[in-house]
Amino acid sequence: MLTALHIAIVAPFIAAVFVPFLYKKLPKIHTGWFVLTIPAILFVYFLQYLPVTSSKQTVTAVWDWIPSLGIHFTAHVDGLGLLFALLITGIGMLVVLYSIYYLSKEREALNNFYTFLLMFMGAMLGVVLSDNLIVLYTFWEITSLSSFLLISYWYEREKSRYGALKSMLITVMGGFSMLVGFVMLYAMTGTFSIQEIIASAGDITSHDLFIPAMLTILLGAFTKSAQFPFHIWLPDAMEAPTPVSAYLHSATMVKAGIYLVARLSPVFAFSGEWMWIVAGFGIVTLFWGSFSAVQQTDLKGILAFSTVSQLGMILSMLGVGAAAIHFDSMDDNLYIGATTAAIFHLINHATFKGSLFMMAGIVDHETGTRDIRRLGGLMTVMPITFTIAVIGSFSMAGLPPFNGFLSKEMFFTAMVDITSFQAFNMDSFGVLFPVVAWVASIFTFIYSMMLVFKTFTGKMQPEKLDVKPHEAPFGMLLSPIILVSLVIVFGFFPNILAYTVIEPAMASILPSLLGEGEQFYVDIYFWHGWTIELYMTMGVIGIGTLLYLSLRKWVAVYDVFPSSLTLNHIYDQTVAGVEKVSSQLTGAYMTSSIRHYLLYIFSFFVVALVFVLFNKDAFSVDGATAPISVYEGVLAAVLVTTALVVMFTRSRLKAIIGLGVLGYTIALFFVIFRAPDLALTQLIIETVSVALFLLCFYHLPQISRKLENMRFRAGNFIVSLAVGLTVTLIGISANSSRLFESIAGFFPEASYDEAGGKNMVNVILVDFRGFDTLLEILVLAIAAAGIFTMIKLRLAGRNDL
Amino acid sequence: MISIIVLLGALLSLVSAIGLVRLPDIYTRSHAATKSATLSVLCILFGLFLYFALVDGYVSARILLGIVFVFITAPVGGHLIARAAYHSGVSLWESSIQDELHTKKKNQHSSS
Amino acid sequence: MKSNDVILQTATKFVLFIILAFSVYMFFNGHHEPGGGFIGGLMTASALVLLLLAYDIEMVRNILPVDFKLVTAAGLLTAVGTGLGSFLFGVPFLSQTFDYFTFPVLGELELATALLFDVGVYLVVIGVTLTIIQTIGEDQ
Amino acid sequence: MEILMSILAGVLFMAGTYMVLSRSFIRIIIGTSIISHGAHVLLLTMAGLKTGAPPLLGLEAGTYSDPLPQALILTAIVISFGVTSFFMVLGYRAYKETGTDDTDRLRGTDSYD
Amino acid sequence: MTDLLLQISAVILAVSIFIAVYRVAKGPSMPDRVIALDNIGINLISLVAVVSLILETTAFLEVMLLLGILAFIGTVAFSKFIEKGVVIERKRD
Amino acid sequence: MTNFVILPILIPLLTGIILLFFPKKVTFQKVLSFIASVLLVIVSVMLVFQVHNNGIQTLELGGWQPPFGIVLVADMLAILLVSTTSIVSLAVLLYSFYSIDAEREKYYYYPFFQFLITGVVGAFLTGDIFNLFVFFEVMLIASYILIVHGGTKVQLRESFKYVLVNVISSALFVAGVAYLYAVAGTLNMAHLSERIGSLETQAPILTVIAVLFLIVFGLKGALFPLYFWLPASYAAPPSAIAAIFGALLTKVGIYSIFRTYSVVFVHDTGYTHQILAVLAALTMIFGVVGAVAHQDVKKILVYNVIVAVGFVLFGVSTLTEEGFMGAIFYLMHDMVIKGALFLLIGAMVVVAGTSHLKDMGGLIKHHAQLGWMFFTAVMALVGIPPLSGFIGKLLLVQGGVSAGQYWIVAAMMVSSLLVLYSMIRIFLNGFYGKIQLEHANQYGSTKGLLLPSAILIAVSAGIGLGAEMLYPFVATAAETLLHPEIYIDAVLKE
Repeated sequence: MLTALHIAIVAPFIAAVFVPFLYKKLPKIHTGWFVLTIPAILFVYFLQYLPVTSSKQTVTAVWDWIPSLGIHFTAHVDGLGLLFALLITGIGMLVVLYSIYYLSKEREALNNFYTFLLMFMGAMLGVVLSDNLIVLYTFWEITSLSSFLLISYWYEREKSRYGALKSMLITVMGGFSMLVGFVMLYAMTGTFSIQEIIASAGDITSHDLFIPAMLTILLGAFTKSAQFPFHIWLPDAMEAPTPVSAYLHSATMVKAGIYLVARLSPVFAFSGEWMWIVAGFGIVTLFWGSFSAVQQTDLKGILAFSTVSQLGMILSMLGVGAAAIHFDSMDDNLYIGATTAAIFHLINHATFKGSLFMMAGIVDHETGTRDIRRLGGLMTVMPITFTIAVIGSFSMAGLPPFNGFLSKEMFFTAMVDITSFQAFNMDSFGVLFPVVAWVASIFTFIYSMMLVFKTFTGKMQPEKLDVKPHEAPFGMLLSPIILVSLVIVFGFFPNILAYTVIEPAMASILPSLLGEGEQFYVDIYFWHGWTIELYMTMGVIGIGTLLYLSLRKWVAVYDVFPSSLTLNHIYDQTVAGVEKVSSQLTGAYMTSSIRHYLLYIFSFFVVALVFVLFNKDAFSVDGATAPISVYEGVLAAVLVTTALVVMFTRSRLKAIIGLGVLGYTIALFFVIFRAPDLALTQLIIETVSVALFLLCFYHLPQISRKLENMRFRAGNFIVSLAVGLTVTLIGISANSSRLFESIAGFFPEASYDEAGGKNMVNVILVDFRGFDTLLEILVLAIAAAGIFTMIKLRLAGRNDL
Repeated sequence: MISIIVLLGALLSLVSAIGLVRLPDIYTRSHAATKSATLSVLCILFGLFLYFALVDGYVSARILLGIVFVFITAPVGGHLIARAAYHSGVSLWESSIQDELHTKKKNQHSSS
Repeated sequence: MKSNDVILQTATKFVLFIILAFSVYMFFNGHHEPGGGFIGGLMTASALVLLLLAYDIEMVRNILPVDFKLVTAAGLLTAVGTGLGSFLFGVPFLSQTFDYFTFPVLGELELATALLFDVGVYLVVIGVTLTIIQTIGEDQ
Repeated sequence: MEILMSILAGVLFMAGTYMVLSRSFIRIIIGTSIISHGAHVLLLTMAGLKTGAPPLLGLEAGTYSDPLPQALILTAIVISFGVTSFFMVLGYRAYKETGTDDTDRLRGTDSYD
Repeated sequence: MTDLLLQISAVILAVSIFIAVYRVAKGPSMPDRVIALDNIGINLISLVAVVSLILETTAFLEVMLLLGILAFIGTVAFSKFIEKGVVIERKRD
Repeated sequence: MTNFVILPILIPLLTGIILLFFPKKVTFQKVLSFIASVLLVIVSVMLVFQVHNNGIQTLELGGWQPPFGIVLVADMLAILLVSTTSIVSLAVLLYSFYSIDAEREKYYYYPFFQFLITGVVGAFLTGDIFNLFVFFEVMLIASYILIVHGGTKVQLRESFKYVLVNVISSALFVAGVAYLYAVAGTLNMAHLSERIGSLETQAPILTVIAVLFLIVFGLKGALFPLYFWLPASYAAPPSAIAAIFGALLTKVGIYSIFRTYSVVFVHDTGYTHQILAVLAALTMIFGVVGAVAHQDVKKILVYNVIVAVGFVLFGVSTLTEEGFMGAIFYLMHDMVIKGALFLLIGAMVVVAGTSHLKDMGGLIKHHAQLGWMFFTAVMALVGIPPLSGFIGKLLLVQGGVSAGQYWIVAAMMVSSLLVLYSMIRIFLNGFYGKIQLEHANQYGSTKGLLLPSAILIAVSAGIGLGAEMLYPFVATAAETLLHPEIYIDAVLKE
């Protein structure tokens, strides 16, 4: 049944249809204002579900799409889904607001922009609110598409197209892989419904397809969430307009992968592979992202790598959090905290990263550049922007009193705790987690500081800027201001989120821990006491500050990596390589020479058939055969001789005459084999054909001897001999195994009695199989008309399109 | 009886075939091929006609028609080929004594 | 080089009638003896080819001012048309029927719809062969 | 006899294939014609040879040869006639238009850049 | 006896055809080949007749007649081709 | 009505014949072909429902019972493909009205077109293997002429190769029929199925014949390694013709493999179908490699035709219900979307004045509709839900997984990705990118060229979104193929 929930999900799509009309009909009003209403309404609509999920209820509405295949458009609202839905609509609202000031209605093709954006929004809602894997996949791919379109929004720019293609290839690759994983899940459980799969999760862990399904699905999640080594598309995606970067590439789309991991945790999390892979990829990504961010000079580049790193962090927490499932209940469950931290940080990241992106956009918009080497000293001209940057960056760096500090602390706790987990070698190798996490946090601190201080402090360099910088209009500042306010609010009052959003979301991720009527209790507070986490944070700040100040001295470290080994380079090489290898391969066999093609075809014919013939032991020589008279033998010799003459002659006329003789001899065989009608037809047709040959080939030159050298002819001869042999061998074998009587016995009786003719062949032709004859004369007629056309109609020299 | 007529025809055809191989130039070969071969086929067709007429009592107009047809066309065919050969410039056997057409044509040529 | 074809043309006139008569015979007898629409049609066509060989295209065109493409189409239409009748009678497409009728002069004869179908075949074969040969002949 | 005819069909296929693989139009077209002959001979052979009188009821024989393959071959012959004549004219036109009867010169320009 | 003679005749005819094929292959001139072809056609008529006798059937009478017709047409076509280079003439002048 | 089944063959046939009489009356030709095409759509859709309600429809031509006469069999697979064909052909016909030049129209373009449809539809409907050969020939001779229609140099060059390969494959077809007749003694497919199905002993020779038929149909259907003739010859003729070729012709070969490998050659499936699966996988890989290799838009698309062949035949080789359904869905999808893409590419080449990617760019600026339609069609081709390609692909993956063919599933996904790459490159370089100024003044018009593709894209979306409505039909079709008894009983009525 179609419900309001479904309508809410598809509402953005419906709205997207009207955007071009609005853009055309009302050019005076910025189209964004109309678009803004959609996320606003949806945000309010989804807020209504908060009480529902807080009381641990879920809402499910089914609308059949292809029920026969188990594909239902099942909208399912639970804690996790709602959290994402609110993020999507909430941030969406702010982003649209921001874009109204960011994109000029005079210069930009707003109809395209908002259509794609709304498509994306709807798709994203679909991803997080669908219970059916296939529907989820549908929306998943649409997010990839709309992301592609948004990245390549300025389609005349080479880099936009490059980035768009890259993101599409990588994310769609993941999508395809994920689809295979979903199908494997279906093969194991017989359903596409996530809830039902979770219910039967216990039964499938030992299935052969369990690990393949997990790996393929994770590939989808990792590509979407820009995990190492698939993160390379995200920095290039920054070619998109900044509102898009803020929305898709930091707050929502990239989190779809995290959503998927969280959503499917109940299915897979019991296995050690899951834990190691998810946590391992996460932690590596965390490190690599933060490490790479430091060398960036583009503001959005820094933010992109930072996003990569932060996503890795969330993922590693989700992976580590899987440890909790190994305990039956929540009591004394040390590992629940990791999941809590993951969700909390997910929200925090959306707030501070969104604001930072918008900040970067403002800087870009007002100064004309995002290059930190050209920026500096903007603090005085753009004080509000500076404030936004400070709050966002400090939160990202994990400094108190912002929300980032809280989740960073919880992250450290989780990483330290996991070393005590007594399974899957976590207690030995697990020690790497806190170490890497700590190192990565130092780099996080460094680039966060770079964001603020390189841009806003130091000396202003107006000569490097194309325009005179000034503070942005208020409308543009409004969205980031709201976001940084949230950073502060969540920092001081984290438990606003804890009860309303985090607890229900955890119930979705770790359902097995909850007994009947139980619920999670999450309480986030500032002061933990003098714990190891606090020392770690202090270490981060101390060493981070030192390193930041001495940045110039050690930045050469980055040059140690040869540029040919970077992942980007590998991607470029792969794409270019695929094209090159394809060209070479295709060029090698598609020679456009018909002779080559025929050689391939005949060779395949011979090899395949002879192989099968002997492999299946099908060759046999027995079965009844008719006697041979002497004169028949002589005629056979005539046939063979003529064939050889035709083969090897170089005279055109000789070949044609030879063909005639061949045809006549065959007609004689038809006589010997009691086929008068055939003989008659063959004779006339042969004669007419020969006449036609003469007519057509009067003008052609003689067959030249020079053209075909010995090797050429020897090769041809071997192939043709093989073809002839194959035909003969199969013929003999087929003759030897006549398994069934022919249906011929019917015709002698039926011909005269039922069809009124004594010439059975003719009766078959005009009556039993008259349809064949009808078509056969059709072929003749088409051929004649075709010949007529070919001779008369000449559009020579015309270039056909 | 009939088989002997047929055999005779076959032998004639062999003769004409041998002539086709052994004779020195196109014009003599043409002679062998058309004249004796025509005779051979007439023999055999006649044998066939007799066979059906005597054994089955079946008088076939088609065989007679065939005989007549071959009788008419064989000389025409022979003529055409020989003429074509001549006009396309195939030389006579060196031992030929006369070439009247050649002289005639030459005369025509010089007069015109 | 000019040459006269008197012998050929004379022989042709004579032979042509034999061939045509024979082809008509083969066509009508096709249901019982070797022959039929194809062979009959092809023989008629070869008779016309002989005419083309002995004379020239314009000459034949004057004798037979027919567009052979239309003959082809007409033949096809005839053949399909025999099938269309089956729609009227509610029997499967291309159902043939035959019966024996007594005619005043000719006596009892068998008439089959198959013959009509064969007429179509006959026409198509003639049309096709001559279309092809004429078209190519004209192009040279 | 069937074995002999299978071999003959093989020979026809061989000859046809060899000619099809050469480079001049006319040989190729003759080649296809020969291959079709081979297929027709094969079809007749595969139906069983000399199993009775010609399939004419007027002959009133006891057994008749299988008429069905004969009808099929007849159809196939006529079709291959149509196709071959078309192919011939195609070769003729291609020669007139491109000025060559060598398939190697018919490669055309296929670029892979 | 009859059958043996017929078989012998058939063999002889077949051999004749073979010889004619040799001539077709050998040439040397085109008209030689055409004559040989004409000869093959005529021998074919004979052979069909003999085969009819061997099989004791009247089914092939049409074939013989047709062969005669076609051999004639073929010969005409070839000779025109050799002589004039074209098979079908356009308007003569 | 007794003769309902033959109507889809008869309508184009009769139309073509009538049009032969009036080659120069172009308007009349257009009107009549249009009416015929619309009629064909109506009749075939009606037949779909008739088959759905009353089971397999057969027509014993001439009233002769099978296996002695020819029988037309409209089972669900056949009639679904006929319906799709009719829709595609209608769209292509509409496109022809605006794109085929007047001289071509005067030289039997429309009759040839109708005859081609006759051949295609007939090949789908016939239940007799020799009749299938004859329909193939009808289709082929019409296609030969359409490729060379107009007689430009490139057309002559490529059609020579095309004809040659197909003539040889026709001869092999006859040889295959010969062998099959020797072994099984019959031509009717249901009868063959019954006979071969009743075999108790091993019949290795049948396996050889099965492979021979695979080669024969593979040549028509562009299976690896037999597709070499295809790329150049499909790129040579005008777009409308290329569209009908790309959409329909290879499908007939595929259909024949589908039919014979599900109904006739079922005695040794472990062997024959594994061969088919491997060849299918190689076909998709090599096809997409070819597509990636080219920069010419027509060539890129033509190679994508080959990829689809691999997909469908892989489904056939799985011998599972999902695989079969996937193959059928994908087959229908591919007919529609390939038709649309060929038409769109045709329009694109018209407006860009070139078919080489390097020479075009920024077309979306002036031809936004064309661009977005192309984008949508590409997405459908790649199998992005909810467009039509998805449902087939999903089922194919399911079939592959349940048949345990994981590597081939992986190959399928890789080639899908490369298909996306090859096609999106056209979008990025042709529609996006810098406007190529030197062509700006000669931008052509897309008048009348977009509607046909729009229809096809709508159909594609319909197949995807309305898959549930289509499902019972496809399921019936797959059911029939999995259980040849149904087919046999319907035809032989025993």
